[in-house]
Amino acid sequence: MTSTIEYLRNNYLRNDLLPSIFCPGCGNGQIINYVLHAIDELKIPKNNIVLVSGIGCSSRIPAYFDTDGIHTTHGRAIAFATGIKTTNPKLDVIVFTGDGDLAAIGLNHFLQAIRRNIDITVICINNENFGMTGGQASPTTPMGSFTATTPYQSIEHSFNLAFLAKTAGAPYVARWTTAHSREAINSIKKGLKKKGFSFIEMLSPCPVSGKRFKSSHEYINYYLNNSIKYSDKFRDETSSHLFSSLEECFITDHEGKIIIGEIVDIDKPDFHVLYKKLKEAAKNEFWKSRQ
Amino acid sequence: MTSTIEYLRNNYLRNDLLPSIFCPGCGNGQIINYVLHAIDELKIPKNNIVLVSGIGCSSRIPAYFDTDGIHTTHGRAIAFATGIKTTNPKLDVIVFTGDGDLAAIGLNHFLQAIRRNIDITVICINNENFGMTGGQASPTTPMGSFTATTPYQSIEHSFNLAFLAKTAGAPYVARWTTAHSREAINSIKKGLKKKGFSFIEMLSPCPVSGKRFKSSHEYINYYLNNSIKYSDKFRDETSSHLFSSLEECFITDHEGKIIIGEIVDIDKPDFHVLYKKLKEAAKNEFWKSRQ
Amino acid sequence: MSSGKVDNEQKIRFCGLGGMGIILVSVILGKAAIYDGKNALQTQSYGAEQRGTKVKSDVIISDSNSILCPIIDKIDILIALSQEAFDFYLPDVKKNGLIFINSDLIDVNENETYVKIPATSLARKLDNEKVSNIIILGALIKKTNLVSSNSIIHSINNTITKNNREINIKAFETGYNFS
Amino acid sequence: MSSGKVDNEQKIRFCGLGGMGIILVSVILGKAAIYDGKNALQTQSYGAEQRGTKVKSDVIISDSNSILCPIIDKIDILIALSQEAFDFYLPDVKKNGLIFINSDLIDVNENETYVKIPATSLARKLDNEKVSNIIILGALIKKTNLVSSNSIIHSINNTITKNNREINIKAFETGYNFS
Amino acid sequence: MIIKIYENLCKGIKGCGNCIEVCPKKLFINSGNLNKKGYILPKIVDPNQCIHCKKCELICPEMAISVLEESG
Amino acid sequence: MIIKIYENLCKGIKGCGNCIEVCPKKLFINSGNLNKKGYILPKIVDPNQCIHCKKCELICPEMAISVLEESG
Amino acid sequence: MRVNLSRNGDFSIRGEWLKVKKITVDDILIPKLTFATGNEAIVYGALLANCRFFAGYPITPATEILEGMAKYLPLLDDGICLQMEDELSSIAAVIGASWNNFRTMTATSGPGFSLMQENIGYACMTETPCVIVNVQRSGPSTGQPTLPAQGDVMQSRWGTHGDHYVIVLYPNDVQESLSLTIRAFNLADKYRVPVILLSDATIAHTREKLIIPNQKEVEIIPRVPVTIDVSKYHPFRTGFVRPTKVPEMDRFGDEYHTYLTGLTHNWKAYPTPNDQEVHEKLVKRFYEKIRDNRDDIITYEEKYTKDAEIIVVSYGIPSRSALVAVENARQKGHKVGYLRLITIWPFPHKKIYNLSLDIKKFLVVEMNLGQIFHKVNEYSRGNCEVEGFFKIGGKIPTPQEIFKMIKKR
Amino acid sequence: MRVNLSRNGDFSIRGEWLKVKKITVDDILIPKLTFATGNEAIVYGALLANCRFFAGYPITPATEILEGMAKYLPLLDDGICLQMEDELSSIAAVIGASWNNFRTMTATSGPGFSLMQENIGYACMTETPCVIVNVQRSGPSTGQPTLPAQGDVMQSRWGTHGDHYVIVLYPNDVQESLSLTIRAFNLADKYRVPVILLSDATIAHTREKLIIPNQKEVEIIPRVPVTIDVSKYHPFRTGFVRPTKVPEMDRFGDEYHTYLTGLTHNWKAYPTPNDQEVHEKLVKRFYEKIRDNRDDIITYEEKYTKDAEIIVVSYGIPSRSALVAVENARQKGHKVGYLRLITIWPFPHKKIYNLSLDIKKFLVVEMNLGQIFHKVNEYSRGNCEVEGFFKIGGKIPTPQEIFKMIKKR
Ligand SMILES: Cc1ncc(C[n+]2csc(CCOP(=O)(O)OP(=O)(O)O)c2C)c(N)n1
Ligand SMILES: Cc1ncc(C[n+]2csc(CCOP(=O)(O)OP(=O)(O)O)c2C)c(N)n1
Ligand code: SF4
Ligand code: SF4
Ligand code: SF4
Ligand code: SF4
Ligand code: SF4
Ligand code: SF4
Ligand SMILES: [Mg+2]
Ligand SMILES: [Mg+2]
Repeated sequence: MTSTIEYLRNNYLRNDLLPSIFCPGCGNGQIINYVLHAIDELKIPKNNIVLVSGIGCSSRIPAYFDTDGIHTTHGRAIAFATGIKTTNPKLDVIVFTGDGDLAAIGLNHFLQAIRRNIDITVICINNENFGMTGGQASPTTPMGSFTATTPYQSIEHSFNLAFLAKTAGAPYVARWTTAHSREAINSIKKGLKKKGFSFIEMLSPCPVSGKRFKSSHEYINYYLNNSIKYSDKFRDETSSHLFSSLEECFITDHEGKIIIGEIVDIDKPDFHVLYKKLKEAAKNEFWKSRQ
Repeated sequence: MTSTIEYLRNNYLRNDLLPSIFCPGCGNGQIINYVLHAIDELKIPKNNIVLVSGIGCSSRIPAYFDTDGIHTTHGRAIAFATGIKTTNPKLDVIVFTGDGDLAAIGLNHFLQAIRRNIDITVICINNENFGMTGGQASPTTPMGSFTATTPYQSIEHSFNLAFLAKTAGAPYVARWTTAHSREAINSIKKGLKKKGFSFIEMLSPCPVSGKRFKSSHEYINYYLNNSIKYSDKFRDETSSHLFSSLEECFITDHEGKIIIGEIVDIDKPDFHVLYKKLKEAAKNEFWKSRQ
Repeated sequence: MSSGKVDNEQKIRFCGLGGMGIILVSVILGKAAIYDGKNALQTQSYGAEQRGTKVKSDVIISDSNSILCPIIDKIDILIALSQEAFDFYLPDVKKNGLIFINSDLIDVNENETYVKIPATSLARKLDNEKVSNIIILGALIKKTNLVSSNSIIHSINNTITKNNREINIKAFETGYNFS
Repeated sequence: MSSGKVDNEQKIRFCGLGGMGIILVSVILGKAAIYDGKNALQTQSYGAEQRGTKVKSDVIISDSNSILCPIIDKIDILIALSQEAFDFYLPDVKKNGLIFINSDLIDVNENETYVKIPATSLARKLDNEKVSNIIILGALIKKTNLVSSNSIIHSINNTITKNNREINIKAFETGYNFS
Repeated sequence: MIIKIYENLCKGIKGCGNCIEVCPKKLFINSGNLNKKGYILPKIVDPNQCIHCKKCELICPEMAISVLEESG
Repeated sequence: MIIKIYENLCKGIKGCGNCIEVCPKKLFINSGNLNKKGYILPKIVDPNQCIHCKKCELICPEMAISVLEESG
Repeated sequence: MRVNLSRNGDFSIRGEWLKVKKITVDDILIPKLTFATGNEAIVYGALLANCRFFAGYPITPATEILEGMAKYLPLLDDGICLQMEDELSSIAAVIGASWNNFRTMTATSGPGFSLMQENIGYACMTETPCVIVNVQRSGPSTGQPTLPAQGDVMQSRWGTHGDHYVIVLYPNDVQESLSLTIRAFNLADKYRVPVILLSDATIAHTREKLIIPNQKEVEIIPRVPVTIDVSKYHPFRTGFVRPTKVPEMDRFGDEYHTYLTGLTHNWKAYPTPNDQEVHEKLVKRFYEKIRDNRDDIITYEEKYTKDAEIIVVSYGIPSRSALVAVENARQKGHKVGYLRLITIWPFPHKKIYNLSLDIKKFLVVEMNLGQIFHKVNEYSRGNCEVEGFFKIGGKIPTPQEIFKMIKKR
Repeated sequence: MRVNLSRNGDFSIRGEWLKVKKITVDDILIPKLTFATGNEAIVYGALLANCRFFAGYPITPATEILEGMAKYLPLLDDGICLQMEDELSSIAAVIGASWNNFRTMTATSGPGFSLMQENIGYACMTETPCVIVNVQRSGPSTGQPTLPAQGDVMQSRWGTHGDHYVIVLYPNDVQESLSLTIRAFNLADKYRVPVILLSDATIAHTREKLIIPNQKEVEIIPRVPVTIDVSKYHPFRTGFVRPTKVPEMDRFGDEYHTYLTGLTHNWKAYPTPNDQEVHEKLVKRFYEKIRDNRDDIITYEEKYTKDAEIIVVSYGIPSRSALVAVENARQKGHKVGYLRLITIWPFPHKKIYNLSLDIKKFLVVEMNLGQIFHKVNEYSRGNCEVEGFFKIGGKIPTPQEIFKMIKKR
């Protein structure tokens, strides 16, 4: 009898590419694990899946899946995905993106796809730095961090991507860390089922470039002990970590708790439904004008 | 005795370029008027002002001011302004941008400058369409509008830029229409005085390309009768117009009321203060390492 | 030197203000020429900055079927719908060129041999001031026979939205029958 | 053909695993050569994908002052700090090339004439396993006189952060005095 | 009160007309006159009724209206 | 319970060690052994204590752990 | 009619509701004889070529192409038109959609074309067919947004980083705007390469006679689908089923699993960014699949070259002045020839070389400061003089000006 | 040390606080004799050239330049380094900051360089001095991110839309990386033009001997400030105070009011996008201010060309193999010469032409599929054979390979 994990690997992954190029303890592997569970539990046919990514360590994820996949250019994954999903709305399109790919160079496409409510699932592997290029600050790097480009500490505020997604109008938004395996799998499943844009932000270890900790288990430990569930009581929509008020990020040490949980879960017509209706209206008008 | 308006024109504008290229009734002229009042009332020295813009009708505004000005490329005004302000924090840098320039191609730079809290004042002349290219839909065009690129009505949701600015962390955010002259002037003054990023969104008539109404006075009338002051009771952070709930935008006619008012007014250290401190710390560390 | 086979080319310029239907009328003419089996080419001044000011639209009509060069220096026929545009483009007309004006809006010397059409008044009689462009077109065709009336009617039908076809055809006939 | 003036060039390769200080030691050597008035050039294998696996760093030292060609086919001296890297790069060594190994980590045939340094054990004795790279460097300099010891010390002082200078100099001396 | 309309600057009440819209005293009306550019100008009916609110001055996109207290 | 560690896939407890961290029963420990790539492997102390929570299987970035109920 | 969106996104159509019958391209494109602009002709050509996805961002003087596609594509059952947030995303969406077996297009002008450069390279690297229209305006930078120029001719070949190859076509009238658009799609699919269709502000906005073919008269050369057994499939396997350097092309969503990357990749599509041989083979194949087929791809128009002493070389809108000038000069007894490039890249170097052997001079007429001039100069190999007549600033060289240049010697 | 931000953004420094003394570039750049990479040398060169603003975005193999600037610029009183959100904004910030009379720089590699193209054209149009470093990696697209190539040489000249001109320099070792960086800033200021400094992954990451000059030994040719009376000032007035085609340059924040636009503009800087003459004059001046000064701008290295039958033309990293090959061939009696381009653009066409008259063959060695080859081909005018040795895939042509090519005939 094959174990679940062996079955998942054999059934969904390109085994000849394993082990991955990811560093020991890298969270990208955990994301693969969680997405596989989600896909399998939902019984999504492999032929129906298209995985899209930009550039970065996390963007190398699709290569490992034995499905259609497209590793695009830095920051543009969601724009590619928009072309793919709109021309074949039946596909299950999942975007893998890093915090640099999504929140630095690619932020615009992210928010515009949310605005259009394109029915894709975007998973941001937020390791709070540019992993692939060697640990530079990203827009989600907590203020005060030492990185390769902030040798005297970062003085830039960071984005809370989940809250930006909410404000832009995403119907499903969740935020977890890789320590929250089951919750992450469930959110990915919900995201895949959601009609419309779904966004799952995953705080993820990068022990090699990010270097907050030297090894993954320290991250996992930190995540488990320093996260707090989102609720109306604990919301500060301007920071990726939790502060009871904006000022707190200046008076306390720079790291608050990590907000996790489901941030949005609403229903809202997606682009594809509306476009179909639009076409009907357009055709109707055409024939009327030709009468 | 010269009148105020004559004094303002003669003192601040390049009279040899007047009248402007703007269409009759265009709101861009009103913005010039309001900004002149604000600058004059604050007694900001002309030599200290740098006006920055992207591409679009609204981006032609700086040409009319007899100050330093830079009419850059489409969407990039705020990135240029970042270079200008950080290398000379004493300058008063004002960015004029359209809804296309800011919310379509330029959205990323807008949010990143907010994140960094660059001390500039950004005025978005939101005429809810691409005026210069002839009235195409923009990311702030209300859903359901007919435009040159949405001949069968727009099916895309629109951004509420003020709320995006708030979520990204801007310390000063206000939203008015050009019908709110005095309020606008006051907000521009507040924005100019604010240490840190200030954002003033101005709903503005475009009778020629936007064509919601054929003439400016109809816009003014509409603005005065259909705007409502922002408060916690009336906030829906996903739409540029007001709906009591998200669903309302689908069940009612597509246009709700326009939210106006001051959305954010807080204090928060700006980039330039922090960078100065950073330099001190860096120098300190340098000399220590050389001991 | 001309922009093609010299002899069989006619260069016509419509001019006026934005909103007067200058481009529309030129397109109707060009299309009609095509329907007549001729060749035609239309260009217009186009500029983001030229809102609300003068508009011109040039049509070249040729008997040959070869490609035409879109560059125009001198024009054979000028049709002016506003004073400003008229004054501006008058110098471009060839010696002995034909000139049509909307005499309701353009003041000219009495002795000038321009074709003067009170297009605005005629249009008002049709209860639609907007069709003065087509009224002048009628007069132009009558006088020059540049293209056949049938083709103009056909062209109007293919260019103008259903609701407005009838009034435009009426306008054309009004202009055609004027004088 | 060589990559420059044939005779006065020495090509040295350091190899091992990430984290072993391969690049650091090669830079210290190259810098020392410069201080000796020689010319030097250092390149490394660099790849986003080569994390956690083997690392190599090549140094060319030359007496001439002209520019060196960075292409290396055969090496004169190999310094190997890990088995995997050793196995991989051994074939690149010239006939009669010199080979230095960390004998604590690399198994080789007893009869091989490699210079075997128990660098890890020696480093442990200094209470700092990390300096095994510098220990081997000491042995290398002793054996080859590639550069002067003084220049190495100078180079260490200019390359390594204050706190760690002393231990590294000690390590160099340990290697130098070993055998 | 002197209310001045700079006729060379005004772009006309057809596309604009903001002054007519905002004056609380309804002092602006269509003058029927065209300026050189062909724009239809507004005119003032009774400057004495003006309450000096300056709404017209502020709302004008062409900065073509000035409201000045007579004393000057 | 059979808990299997795929040794060729594991990237070692030094950089990772997640399994050790998350097992509620603390069943993973340092084995002291290296795999071919030189990574230090974990090992299982007492599979019988396993409560089949699968936390280890899920948290492993290399999908290198399988937890299988013995009956199979 | 006014469409209103209801809560679930249902449209409720106010007014009469008609039975919605399928619409064909032929239904849309009537009458067949019409008077249209170059931009309209490109729209019609795209529809006839089965282009069913367009993504773009407004820019003068290309905007009407987006507007036309936004008007027509929703009428076709499989049509979709997106106005994107910028040109970066427009070309991205176009490449993505191509992998659903759509013929896809975007249209822009200089500033937007510059922004597309990175992803044009990506399309080359993944061998994704697509058509990119660049309606040239006068640059550099914002320049003269409404006026014509030919300043992007070198950029269209060399604008992205790294060695790559594209095909570039350039019509000189409205009818050809339609036919070359169709050809652009055919070449894109045949060679799996982005095809750039250059136009300029004048062609774009000039109305001329346009004869619109029926759908069935239009030759479509579709991309070759994958037919091989799934187990033997690899995305970049060439020469396996057919003796060609162009791999067969899969689509997303079927049983073949295709992975694409902008990294250097082997025939399995696996990233191999450190493999010299794989890279060399891959990138050389990109060159060869175009260069080996130059005869199929290159077209030009040639007149009076047989006995010519001077040959005027031109392309795009100034070629119309050039032809008038040449014909006038011929009438006046000058031995002048006319060569108009229709395919700009790959460049017809053999043609230039062969002509150079027998003539005294090439006169290259361009609306830039000399771009194709340098190619003519290169391939004439010193056999004849090469002179340029360059005019910028948005005005087209006139027949008179060119005639003067011809007469000069 | 650990810095902590307090409520008002005050730093409280944990640990000892030292008197903060001003730091000079000479303080930073010791020792003067060192062993550094090409990227480090560019950082040092920029500091010595008085570059005080850097904005960039990480990308292999250029990232160390950003990291170096982030380390050193905060130490200098007027230094500022920004990590931007992308390359589009990096070049924008660099152009903006230049107008505060800062010497400004950005650094990137192929993909980022492609994204910068639109604003490089803007810098040309507004005549804004700035330095753009492109550390080339192997493309197209993401390609081989860590490996060297020379695929962006044509792009560096033609990458933006519209006619424009830039200056492009390319060192071949670490020392020259420093000196050409300084020269890049001087040329940028002297001619008010963006200067592109090409490098490649190998030069960038190779360590060599580097002698760092003292600040006072470095020649700085600053931009010429405006001195004219305010009332007579117009931003693009040339030839008024000095007989040059380069306008004097104002800075923001003084009593001269300068308006800049990417639209075609007259000497007052007013937009005149419909004026043919103004455009022609403006853009031709951009060309002429470079072309008239070719002798000042163009540099190359020449060896053994006097009696050569074959001349090897190369630049950048492969020129080092080329020199070895040439010297070996000379030793073996082959009449071979060596020409290394240091200024790539403007291209030294006269030099090539003159050499072509006396030799049998040019052998152009490049790490691309032939780019500068075409320029050599063009300007040799058929006087001699032109052969290319092109190697791609991230490996440098070896002396042996080049020697073989030399021997071939
Ligand atoms: C246009 C462009 N700019 C820069 C790069 C270099 N680059 C590659 S990955 C990366 C950052 C990746 O960060 P992130 O998205 O957070 O991914 P991670 O590696 O952390 O998973 C950058 C800047 C690039 N490939 N393309
Ligand atoms: C890169 C680029 N893409 C497109 C354009 C064309 N363009 C000019 S203005 C404009 C839209 C302007 O809209 P907005 O910012 O709302 O300004 P408005 O004219 O409405 O004031 C566009 C798309 C351009 N100039 N550059
Ligand atoms: S650098 Fe960080 S993100 Fe990249 S593979 Fe290594 S651990 Fe993962
Ligand atoms: S098009 Fe609209 S925004 Fe532009 S000038 Fe006219 S009214 Fe103003
Ligand atoms: S100041 Fe006020 S009352 Fe007086 S005219 Fe103006 S709007 Fe009317
Ligand atoms: S508001 Fe100003 S521009 Fe408008 S109509 Fe009145 S005076 Fe004229
Ligand atoms: S399944 Fe649970 S209890 Fe069993 S080994 Fe894994 S983590 Fe431990
Ligand atoms: S979690 Fe997996 S990869 Fe990590 S140490 Fe345990 S078995 Fe190895
Ligand atoms: Mg990251
Ligand atoms: Mg707008």
